[in-house]
Amino acid sequence: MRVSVDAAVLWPALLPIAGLVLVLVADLVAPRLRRAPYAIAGLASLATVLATVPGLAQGGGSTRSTFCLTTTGGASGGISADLPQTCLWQADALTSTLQLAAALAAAVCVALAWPGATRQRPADATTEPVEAVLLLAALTGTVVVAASRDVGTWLIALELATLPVIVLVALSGRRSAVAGATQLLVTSLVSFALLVLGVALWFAATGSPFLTPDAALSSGRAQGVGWFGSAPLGSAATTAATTSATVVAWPSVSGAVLSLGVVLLLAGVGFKLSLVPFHAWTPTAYSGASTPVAAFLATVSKVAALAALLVVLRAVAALGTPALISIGVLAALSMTLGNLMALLQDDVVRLLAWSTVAQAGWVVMPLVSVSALGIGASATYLLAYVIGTLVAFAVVAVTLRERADGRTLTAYDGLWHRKPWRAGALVLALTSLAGLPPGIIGLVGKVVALRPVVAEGWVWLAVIAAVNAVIGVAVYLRWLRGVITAPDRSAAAGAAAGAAAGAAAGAPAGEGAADVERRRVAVAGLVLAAAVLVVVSVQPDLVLRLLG
Amino acid sequence: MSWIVRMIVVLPALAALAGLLARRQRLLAAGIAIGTSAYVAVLAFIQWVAPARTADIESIGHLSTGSLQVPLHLLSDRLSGLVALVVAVVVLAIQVFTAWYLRDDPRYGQFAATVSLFASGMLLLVQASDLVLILVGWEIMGWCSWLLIGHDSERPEARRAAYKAFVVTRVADIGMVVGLVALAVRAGSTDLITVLTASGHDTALTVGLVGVIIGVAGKSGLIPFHDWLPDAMEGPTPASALIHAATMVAAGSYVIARLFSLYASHDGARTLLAVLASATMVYAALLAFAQTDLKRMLAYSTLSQIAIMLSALAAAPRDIGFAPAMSHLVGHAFFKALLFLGAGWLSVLAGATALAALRGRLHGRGALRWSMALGLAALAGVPPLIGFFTKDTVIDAALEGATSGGGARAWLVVIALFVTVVLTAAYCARAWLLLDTPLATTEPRAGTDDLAMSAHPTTAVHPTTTEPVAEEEIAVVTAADTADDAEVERVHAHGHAPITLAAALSVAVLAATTVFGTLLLTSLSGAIHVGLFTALLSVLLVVGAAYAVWTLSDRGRRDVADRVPGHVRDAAVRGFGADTAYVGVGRAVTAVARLVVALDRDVVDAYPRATVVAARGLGQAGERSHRGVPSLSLLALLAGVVVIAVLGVTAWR
Amino acid sequence: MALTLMLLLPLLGAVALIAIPGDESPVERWIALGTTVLTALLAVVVVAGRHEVDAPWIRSLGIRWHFGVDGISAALVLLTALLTVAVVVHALAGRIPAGGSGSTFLGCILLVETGALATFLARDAILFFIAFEVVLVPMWVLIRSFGDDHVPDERRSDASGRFVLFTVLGSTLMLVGILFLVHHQGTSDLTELARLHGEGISRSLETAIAGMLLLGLGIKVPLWPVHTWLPPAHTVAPTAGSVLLAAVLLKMGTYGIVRLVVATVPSGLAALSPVLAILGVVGILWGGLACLVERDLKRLIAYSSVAHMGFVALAIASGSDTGLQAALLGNIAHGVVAALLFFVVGDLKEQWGSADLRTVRAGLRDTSPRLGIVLLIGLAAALGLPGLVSFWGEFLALYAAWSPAPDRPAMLLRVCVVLGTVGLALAAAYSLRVARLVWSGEAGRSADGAAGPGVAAGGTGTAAAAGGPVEGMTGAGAVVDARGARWAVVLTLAVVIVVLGVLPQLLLGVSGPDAARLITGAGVLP
Amino acid sequence: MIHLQLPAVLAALLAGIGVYGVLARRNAVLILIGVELILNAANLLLVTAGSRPGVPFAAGPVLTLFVITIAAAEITVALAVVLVLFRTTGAIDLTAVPDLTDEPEPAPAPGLEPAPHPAPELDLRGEVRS
Repeated sequence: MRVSVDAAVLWPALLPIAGLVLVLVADLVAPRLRRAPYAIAGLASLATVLATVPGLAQGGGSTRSTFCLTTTGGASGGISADLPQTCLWQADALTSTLQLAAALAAAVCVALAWPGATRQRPADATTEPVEAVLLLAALTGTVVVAASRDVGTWLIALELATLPVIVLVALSGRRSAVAGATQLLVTSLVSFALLVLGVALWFAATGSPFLTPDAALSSGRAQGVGWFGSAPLGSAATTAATTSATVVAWPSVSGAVLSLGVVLLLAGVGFKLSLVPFHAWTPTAYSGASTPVAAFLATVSKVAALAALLVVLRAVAALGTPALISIGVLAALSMTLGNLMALLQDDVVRLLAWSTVAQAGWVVMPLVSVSALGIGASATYLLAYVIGTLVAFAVVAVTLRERADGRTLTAYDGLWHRKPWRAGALVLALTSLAGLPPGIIGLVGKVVALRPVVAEGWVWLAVIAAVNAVIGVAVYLRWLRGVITAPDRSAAAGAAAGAAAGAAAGAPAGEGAADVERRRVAVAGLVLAAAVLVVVSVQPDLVLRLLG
Repeated sequence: MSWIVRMIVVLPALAALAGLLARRQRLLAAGIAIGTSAYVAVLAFIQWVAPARTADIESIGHLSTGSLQVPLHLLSDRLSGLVALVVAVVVLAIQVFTAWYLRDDPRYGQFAATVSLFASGMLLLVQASDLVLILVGWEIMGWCSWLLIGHDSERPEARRAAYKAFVVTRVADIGMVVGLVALAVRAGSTDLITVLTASGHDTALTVGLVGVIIGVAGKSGLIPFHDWLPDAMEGPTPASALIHAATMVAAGSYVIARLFSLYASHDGARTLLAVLASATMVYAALLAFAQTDLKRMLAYSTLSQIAIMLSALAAAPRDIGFAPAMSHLVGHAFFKALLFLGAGWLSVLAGATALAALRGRLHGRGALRWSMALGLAALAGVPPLIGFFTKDTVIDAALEGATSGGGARAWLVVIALFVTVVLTAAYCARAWLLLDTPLATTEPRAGTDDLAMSAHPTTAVHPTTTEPVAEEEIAVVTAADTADDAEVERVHAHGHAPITLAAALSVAVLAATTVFGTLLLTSLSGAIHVGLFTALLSVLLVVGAAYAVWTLSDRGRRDVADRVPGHVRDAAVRGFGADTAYVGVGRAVTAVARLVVALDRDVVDAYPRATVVAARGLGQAGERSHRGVPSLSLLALLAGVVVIAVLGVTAWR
Repeated sequence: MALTLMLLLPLLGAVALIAIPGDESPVERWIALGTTVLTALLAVVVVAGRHEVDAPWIRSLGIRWHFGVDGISAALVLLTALLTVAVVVHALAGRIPAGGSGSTFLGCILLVETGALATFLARDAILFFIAFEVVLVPMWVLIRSFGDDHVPDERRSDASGRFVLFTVLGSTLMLVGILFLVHHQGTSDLTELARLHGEGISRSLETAIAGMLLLGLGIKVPLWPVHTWLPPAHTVAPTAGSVLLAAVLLKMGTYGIVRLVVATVPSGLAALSPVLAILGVVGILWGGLACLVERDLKRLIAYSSVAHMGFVALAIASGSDTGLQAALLGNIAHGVVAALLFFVVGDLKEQWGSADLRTVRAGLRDTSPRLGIVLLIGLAAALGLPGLVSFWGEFLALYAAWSPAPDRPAMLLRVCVVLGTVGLALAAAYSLRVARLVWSGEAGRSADGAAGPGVAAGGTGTAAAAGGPVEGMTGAGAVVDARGARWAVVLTLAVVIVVLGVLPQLLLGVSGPDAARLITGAGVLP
Repeated sequence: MIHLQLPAVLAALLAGIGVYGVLARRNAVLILIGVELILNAANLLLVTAGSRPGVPFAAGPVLTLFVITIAAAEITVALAVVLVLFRTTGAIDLTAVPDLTDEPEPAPAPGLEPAPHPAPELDLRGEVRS
């Protein structure tokens, strides 16, 4: 058995790790440099973005694989073309796109979290490197899980993407942060347990540690691997050959076991996607965490979770599985509850948290048809969601730099007249989340997400989605309503503007050069994200062609 | 030839536009209006003397409307030529008269322009060879009538009368539109000839014919739509003359005449027409007798006369056809125009139109006196005036119909006709006696009586007067007094301006037509067909009625209508509460409308609002359930796992 | 090329305007005016030359940048382009409504134009949907922040919210329908879909698709039970918003029904035609009756729009090519007429401060004859007066409904025809009610003096009558007549109404052949 | 070869107990133990399935080791958070942790700057500036 390693393919995973190491070293060398960790983290993320480009450039069908195992399947030894390979790292266009999105989002989050003026308290000195390291670690996990094809890597990567975030949330030690961290912790623990259970069942059903179509097929066959059938690695052909020889007890069971395993995996990932009913942690964690971390939770973690889910479903898709009704139910519940709750929030972060729940429903909805179409659609919608949410969070973060009440809806009254450009970005972000022009990408995402549902002929789900589109629009317009209101129009807006003026007047007093720089960097992050949003809105095909 | 036909329709419309643009300069506006109508009259005369029987004159070209053929042709034949000529002449006379009558009215320009538009509408209808064009002309006249009647829109009575006129006729037009549509569907085309020659599809035919009758009943004021016409007297007198004499009101009979060959084959529709016409002619004549206002008396007489035309169409046998009706249309056009213009002239002199105020005002006014005499005589049907010939032609045709198997329908018409002859003679005689007999100083009471009588209804204002106008367009004004106000205002405006020669001449010309107009009718075959028996009989009836009136009013010194019991007469003056009935209908509709608005607000719109409320409620419920209690989320988690596990496993294969 | 330019021009103009900081500079006026005028010229060129552009846009979804003109859309494209010029001229002639910078206002107008043009020109079902959505946000902004500032803020946000939410619900359902259609027909090209004419889809599925499309588009039309968003939107919206809403946006609904339902799922429509006809007629009567007692002039016109759209629905339900012609004609007619009415009423509301009919005012015919005459023409057209444009649409609609296509319930449709004519009578009643109150005026010829007797004799014991007449008079005395650009705008519209009324074949000739092809499924574009 | 079913049954039992523990217990540590039980059930399953013939690279045991490792990491983080929780609220009763976002949100979100001494008042002072 040989393992072929191709480092060139691994750059997306290696770069964040390299950055991580660099940060540690830098901290070791010069612990007083407060911005160095962030600079490194940002650069590492951007470098990761570049590293994913070759994966994108190769386009549709082909994949960049490495860690390919070639086994001496009985007779002949050595690697030969006809003998099948199983690669533990397979990065095709879709994977690379997800990695790119994650890296980009991470970079923006770093920009938003740019550290402020030096503190007097010595203890602070250690925090920035920690945060940078955690960010990069989570990013690494995300990048890896997207490409992993065996359960081990998959599990490790997924947890690597999750655990650091818990710490990130907890780090900003406010009570609300602790509450959020606790919620996040409990749910992620349970989800981890479920994931492991699911993995175990998968392994038991298929006898293969690989999350590949072949593996799924090996149990997919009616007379396939049962509990005691030998599960040969590699292709279905050999599977059939060997299993026909051995005695198979309860052949039908394995199918059920496999399905139970997949469902448990789905449930486990459902936590991280914050699907109803696994969503309860979301608002608490988001509002507990600082805004950049919340942004990270809302974007990078979601990419990780969906990437993980897609890995499993792509394997299962080979079975020609009929639609998964459970996914449909989860999607319907999530979008409905999420939208209804978001409708009531006056804290924009909580609003975005609940909108995340709703959007998660839209993200998984296409997966009701476990097929290439559904998977592509789901990924497309995820990207639309990620970029939109990222810009929204960026606007919130930048606003928070200026005024204390930046988390309340009223803080945005009359923004259009005070800060046209920022308001423009917000409008674009929210409309793309709502799926209205000018946020064309969101609109296209809506179209794409509904196609598989229609293809499966699920009218009820489509209608629920239509109704939820309306509630969603209501949610985001509730925010925009204030944004476009002229300050002189409503007394409330006027008062808010006054407060803002007060805050603004108050802020510069204590605002040193470092704080100015903080805002500049944050704005840069906002500009970066908004630029991407504009581009994909003008030419959605850029996204779609990568995933279609 | 065809360009003449087109010009006859188009010129007045252009004149209307030009007049509207030039409404500020009185003289220019008058010049345009009179000049055009004169030119149109000339054209109409040419068309009449040399009628080219053609029915395919392109108007605006064939409409491409898929399966339906809409050629929109105009036609020209003896009938259209004759009627067009009459219309043109009457319009010309009216325009000339108006130029004097409304001399000081700031809105003269608009008025003249509207009259031109009205004329073009009528001429279009006359020369239309296409159902759609007929409908177009029909509705344009209705709209213009609204403008004309509401000319003095300062006075709520005028506004209301105009509104009433248009809405009532429009309601009747439901029948017209449906009928024309049905006929068009039956023929697959709106071309008149095709419609007449099409065959089969009896239900469509019935619907069509009955529908048209309903529409005609509206515009021609048959029962039950009759009550708008007397109120229409709110308009300036020339407007009344225009509407009543040759155009809108008479248009209905022209339309039915155009469709006569269809009606001739359909007894049901004709019976309906006969009943309506007979009832209306008698009823209207009776009411005319009781009126205290000259113009309203003339209005009711119009109702009665139009009914006579229609009755001819209802009773005449196929071979005689529509000629009698059309001839009466022509005759009525002349003498009614004459009467209205004379009434207008007189009212300017007297400053009122109430008979009481007009008593004896004709005495010693040469031209006016003779004109009115001729007019009333023609109306009453005194030989050798035109009214006599046309009316007796109708009676004769009806008798023909009755004897040639027209059956009960025709007999009904005949009887109604004779009754009407008597009544007509009676009210004409009454009117003449009242207008011509000078007030004897010996008995001043009579005059005051009549004044009181005419003034009486004024006090009895209908309760609904206080209705908010924005609510219902029903602010009932009583009949007799208001036209009076109009005249009073006008006379104040005029300051007894002496009539111009032209205006007087126009009246005189019309007077002449009542004598010689009969010659025109010779152009239409069968337009004059007087049987000896009927002629003698009707003459006798006329004379008898007149004599009776003369004696009863002891030589005209008193108003014979006073012999009618007071309350009956009041009721008659008010049209026996027809207006109240309309108000009732209006109320009912308004009530329904209020209901609709309430439903719209509280039921239809309730669903969206309920959705919002429900969304908020659900959200708050969720909010409460999410108040950070992890155990709950864990329970939800377990439930979720179990549920989707079951779902997943069961739905997997 | 010209076509793409025509679509991009207003878009770029809008972006430029919105990017401009909100000071009232002459630059923005010139940008707006130039853009719209240029767009209108291009529209004329495009329509005259029957241009078409077809380029890949979103390859992976098979959505092409495919726009083109045909007889069905030609008139609507011209209407949109020219009306936008009118709207901009009218807006620039007066003061920009309060609530934001003028550049934003004009930019939103241009965005609406872009979306409407794209909708009418789209040759691809999904492209149609996207274009359909484009108008939402700008119109929402127009209503939300530039709306009537006499009403409280809640009413503005309520009206604008209703508009967006209703429409989004409709359009998303429409999207589902479109996706079903596209999925089963394998193409999203409208021409291709029209040529397939529903073949290869089971009748039941066709009915389901037609149902979803009709429900979605019916909200925009609006059909009867889902019309309640329209009156508030019209009442609150600024003049420009009302005009665009009535004259352009509503047309997108009916146009969509013709383009998506009639052409692609005929038998589905046939199955649903009874429902459509009944809803249409209920709308006719409902709107007409509501207008009889409605007190706000703008709401009244909104309800009359519901009634007029009912005729269009009836015509479409008839399923014959005459009906289709009637529908298209009625579309344009209502567009022009409603635009004129809203322009005039907008002017009046600006000067009166409210459009409440209960206030006693002097008649327009004396205080401001120009506004009076155009208002009168508008009302005459609204009641379907022959010789004006809307008559033809309604008459043909009635004819078509009386002799429907063979697969339609004839008897039911004939009942609908009779009820529809009742609607005509109602239209006369409410139009004249308005004419009587506003044109003739309840308060006598001159603003002063005549008021007393006028009111007394008129017996207008309205709520306003108590202290009303006086301020009514002051309000009435203040009415300035239309002049300059605004007079030109309304006069032009009035002329158009008359000309099209006298020469309807100008429209019928254009749409005729394509309508026939659409009905028979012979495809639309050659 | 029936005997191989017994571990499966045992695993099911363990998982059930674990889920019960997670749901029923309020004490953080006990919940962690519940999670551990589930994990061990999974491990047992892995080992059992791995012990079948033909499974490549001894995948069963390897995966088990993976799981144990990750679980260790998880527990570390968990205990850290629980510690912070204890310092903040004085209890480790997870279900008692209210949603604390209703407290007055301290002034601008401080990037990632933590407050190492998470005593609220200190924290507030720290946040208000800037």
